[in-house]
Amino acid sequence: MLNETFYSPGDLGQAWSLLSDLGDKAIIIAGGTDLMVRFNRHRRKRSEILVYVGKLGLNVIEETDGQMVIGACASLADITASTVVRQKLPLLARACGEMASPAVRNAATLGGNLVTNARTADGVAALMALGAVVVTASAAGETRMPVEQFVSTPRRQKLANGGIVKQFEIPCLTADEKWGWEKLKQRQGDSRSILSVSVRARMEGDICRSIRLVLGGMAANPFVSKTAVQLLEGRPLSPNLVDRVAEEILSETDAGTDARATAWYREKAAQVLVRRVLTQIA
Amino acid sequence: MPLLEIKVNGRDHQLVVDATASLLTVLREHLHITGPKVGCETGDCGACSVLVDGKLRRACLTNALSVQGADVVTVEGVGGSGRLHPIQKAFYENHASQCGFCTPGMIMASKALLDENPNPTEMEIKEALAGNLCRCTGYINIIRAVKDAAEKMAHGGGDR
Amino acid sequence: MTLKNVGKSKPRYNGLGHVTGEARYVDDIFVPGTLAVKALRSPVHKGIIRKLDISKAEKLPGVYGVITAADVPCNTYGYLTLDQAVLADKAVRFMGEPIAAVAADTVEIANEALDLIGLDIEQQTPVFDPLEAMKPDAPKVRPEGNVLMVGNRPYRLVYNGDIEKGFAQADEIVENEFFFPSQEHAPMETQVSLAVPENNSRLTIYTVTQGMYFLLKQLQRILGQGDDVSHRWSERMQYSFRGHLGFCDIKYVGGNVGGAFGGKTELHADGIAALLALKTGRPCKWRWTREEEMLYSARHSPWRMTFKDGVTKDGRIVARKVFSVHDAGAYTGLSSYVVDKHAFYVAGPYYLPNVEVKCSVVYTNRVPTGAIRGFGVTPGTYACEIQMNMIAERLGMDPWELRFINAMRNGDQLATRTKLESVYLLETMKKLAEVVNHPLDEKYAALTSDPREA
Amino acid sequence: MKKRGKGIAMAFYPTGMGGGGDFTNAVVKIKPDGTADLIIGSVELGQGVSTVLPQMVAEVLGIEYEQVKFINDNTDACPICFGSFASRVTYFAGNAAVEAATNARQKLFEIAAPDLDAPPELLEAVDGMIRVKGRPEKSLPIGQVAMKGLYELHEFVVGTGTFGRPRSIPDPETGACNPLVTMAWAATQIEVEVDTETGVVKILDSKSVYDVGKAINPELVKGQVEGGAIMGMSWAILENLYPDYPSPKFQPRSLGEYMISTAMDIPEIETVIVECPSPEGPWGAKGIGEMTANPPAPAVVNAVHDAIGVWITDIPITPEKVLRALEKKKGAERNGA
Repeated sequence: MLNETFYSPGDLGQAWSLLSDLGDKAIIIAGGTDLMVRFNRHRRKRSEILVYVGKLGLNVIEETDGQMVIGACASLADITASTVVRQKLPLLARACGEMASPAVRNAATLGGNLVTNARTADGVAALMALGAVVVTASAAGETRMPVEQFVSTPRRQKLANGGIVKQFEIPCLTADEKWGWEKLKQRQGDSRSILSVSVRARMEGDICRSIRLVLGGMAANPFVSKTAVQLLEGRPLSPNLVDRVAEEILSETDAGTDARATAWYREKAAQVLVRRVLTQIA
Repeated sequence: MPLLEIKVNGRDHQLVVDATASLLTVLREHLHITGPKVGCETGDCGACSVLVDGKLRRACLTNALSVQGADVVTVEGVGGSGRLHPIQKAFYENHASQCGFCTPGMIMASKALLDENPNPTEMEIKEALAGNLCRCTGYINIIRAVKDAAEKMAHGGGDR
Repeated sequence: MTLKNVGKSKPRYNGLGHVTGEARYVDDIFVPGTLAVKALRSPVHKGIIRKLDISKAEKLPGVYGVITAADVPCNTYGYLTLDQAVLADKAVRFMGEPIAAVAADTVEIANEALDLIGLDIEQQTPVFDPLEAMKPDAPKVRPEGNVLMVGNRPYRLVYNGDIEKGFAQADEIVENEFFFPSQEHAPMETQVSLAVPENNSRLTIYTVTQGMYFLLKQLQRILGQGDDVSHRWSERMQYSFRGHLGFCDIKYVGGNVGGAFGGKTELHADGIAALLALKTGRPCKWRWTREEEMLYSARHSPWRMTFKDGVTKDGRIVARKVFSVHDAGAYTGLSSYVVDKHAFYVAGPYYLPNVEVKCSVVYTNRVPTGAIRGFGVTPGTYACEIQMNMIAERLGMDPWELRFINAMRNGDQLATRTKLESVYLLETMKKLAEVVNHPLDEKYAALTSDPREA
Repeated sequence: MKKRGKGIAMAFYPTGMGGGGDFTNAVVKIKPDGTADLIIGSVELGQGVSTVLPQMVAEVLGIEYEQVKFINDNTDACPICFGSFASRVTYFAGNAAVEAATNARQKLFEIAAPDLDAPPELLEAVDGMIRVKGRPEKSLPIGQVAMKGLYELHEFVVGTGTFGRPRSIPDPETGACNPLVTMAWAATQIEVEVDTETGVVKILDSKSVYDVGKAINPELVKGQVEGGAIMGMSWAILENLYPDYPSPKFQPRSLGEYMISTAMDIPEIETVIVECPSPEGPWGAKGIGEMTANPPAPAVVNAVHDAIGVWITDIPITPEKVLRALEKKKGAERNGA
């Protein structure tokens, strides 16, 4: 029955059954901003079949009781422009707004940013800093896991049996919480990150609580720093301590050298950006 | 093969396309609408920029079937027959093109901006054009043209 | 008489076409029956082709023709030195050098055909650093040596005055090295060629070239009418063309280009598109991908330059000695011409009674370099103008002042001993000083480009 | 910390190919309505040849710019032009077009002379009329003259022109030769801001003065200067095809990996045109298309030195090079102290 090369299921049930029937042959396409680059190389792949997930209603952006739900297919532009995101999760609005260019942000989705699994994915870095949970859904039900866990889980385990990324659930910032975001780019406009540092923490006076500091571009994936937690949790954010975090955080990184920068530079710059984001929340 | 129904510059089309075909391929190869240019096919240059249901998109990164039923506007559809849109007029009068290859994309990006924000600051113009590369002009006259168009549109004008 | 048109900012002639999308570029031309072209490029930086088997590719449904070196009537070309092959015959000297090309119904089929070509290349050790390549025991990029000989010298020499006498007058010697990297022209339109066989055995090429007649001569040679070529029209050519194509058999159609900056001077796509059109009898279009453009099109040459200047305490440059190394890539292209132009002007817009320039073209196993906006003068200006500030720093002098002291005037000579007219540097600098509010000492403000006293 | 600095650079640039030997031919054909076709093999690649040459032809023929058609699209019909490179077209093709237009105008004068009762050498072409110099009331519309020539006298009202330079081959011993057609001059100042912690260089401002001989179309000249300036600044801090030179590693494959300036990367820019005519150029014009990209890179290097006291003589000035240079400087100061 499945003799088409392109499917656009209208609800999750259809999507699950299509995906589990098609198995490995299925390619899930949403905004297309990564996949189309591959297709535009104009190579024939007869066995691949596209399943478009843009019509599943997965583009919600809504806040209930201090929790933001953002659909996997919400575009970066919609997230950036959303008043509620700008108010309650300004870090996410900021990170998404600095990615790529306006036309790409109109198409690219936050879910896509997660599954393409890029070293410097800014959206993923921001989600991690915010403590976001990914909801995957399949016929068997929904699974929730923190973004950092999702990133480090093999694909077969996290998206089995026709499962897809459905949405993100993110605790909104409360009045006593602070955030910081720094991104180093090669040029001002339309530039991938060389590296990014993002942070979320609750400040009790100058005492730092529940700190989540994330480095992007400093390892195979963005990651939540353990050093920051160890050194800062429950302590006052003094200049000395900030310097220590900036120095010791390098033990967690595995900065690579690529066309954008060398590992040497990334390590130098990461320390500067760590200082800067911590100063932003002080 | 999948069937695509799409409206381009006010005209309805029905055509058979590959599952992986981009909107750019459909516009250029199937419909011979050549205003959107092939500059990179990786989404980096912006020469293929078009409006899809009013939103600025890269035609090269837009899977054609994913915009089934959409209303697409290219540079050819901005002005209407024999008339220039104020943005087109402003580009012409402000010497905003040199080789002209990026111009169709620049005009679409400018239109997307001014449709949403009729009175942009210089920084907002630069941000809106950040994904459209131009190697000839250094962007100076393009930015000037967008400002000029915004002013003229505020006062209603701009026929050829 | 007052001017009515000249000196007026008339609107761009083709400006309406640009803003409406009506302006047509090569890729916007559709000819029925056009085949898509793709090239098999060398996967190695240096090697010898041991086996090239196109039989499977030729049999793939949708493929109309596959060409290799054997199909090229005259497989050497070059503006200055006939050292480059349209399709590599045996030796490949840079990664991406075309080896075979396919014309097929679609780009997808053409790409698939490329995968079916059996290619066996014996890899050889490449050399990338021109300074390494200049050493006698370096791997040879080309059998005749890695440095282009100019007469009996491994460099172009241009001098004026007596350099040693100049150094003897100097109070300070300022010596510095400069590096200018390689850039891509990055016009928004990539290389495109559409070759259409026409009535009366003619061939029309829709081209993006910057110089239609410039390239026409190259193409004519490749297609078999070079002055010194015995016609070797392959029997593999199916189409009923006459034995060879001459200048008048080829019609170039172009003239409207989507940006070039020098990058559309070389023969990039036209040769292979033309050969495939002749082979198949069908229109053939080759549009380079941006990746091909980035990786394999001619680019700015990397330059290393050394300036050694003798200067007096009062800021006069009494001797300037320049040595430049131009990394040409694997073939000559326009390099010997670039290096000449560089040698003429590298010493800069200053009065130099004693000047000596040596400049070498060195071959390496990278993509051949080519023309780009500034053609050899750009790296010269770069090195010279930084050097001027470095001299000023050494002398504890204002960099503006140093330039006013040494600025060229009418009647001054280039290193080539050419006397200059319509010199306007001092006036241009004075205007800049005014624009940026840089205070100028009266004695400099009074200077003009009138000839200096002997 | 953010530190600012200013740097200057001067430039000269020769019009035309260094070795000479190049030329351009042109044909100007008058049509019955008094408009003209300029037929020439010069390629338009954005530099503006299709605008400035019709301006020149219109000037010579005394007609409107809009009345000149620029026909350059194929080698069957269009006379030889070496090409649109070497900053040569305004000068070479310009001179050829002016000569062709002048010769076509001469034909118009000869056709009109009997009707105007004056010898051809006393005629001029102004405002769409052929008229007797100093006696504007004695005049005929150019269309009428062309019509008479074409339809009554069966004259081919056409003019041809050519402009070239002899080859100049450097003396193998001394390099002496005469490569010069004419020379244009420029001066630029650029201001930068350097982040001494991240090494990021931001170009804030660029001011330039260019001697172009004569600006045939001032807005187009300004467009060349601005476009070249942005390209040059992009070279200075962004672009590198071989980031690990001489190794071919890390070669960029796309315009997302190879960074050229975007609209967000450009500084404040100011361009001033000055005019020192070239004796042989059309109305004194010089070629400036290429040189506009030359002064920015050294000016940026000099500005960075002014800001933070280090010389970075291998552009592009990446943040990494800035940090390494600053560390080296700090090390040297420590050792010196």
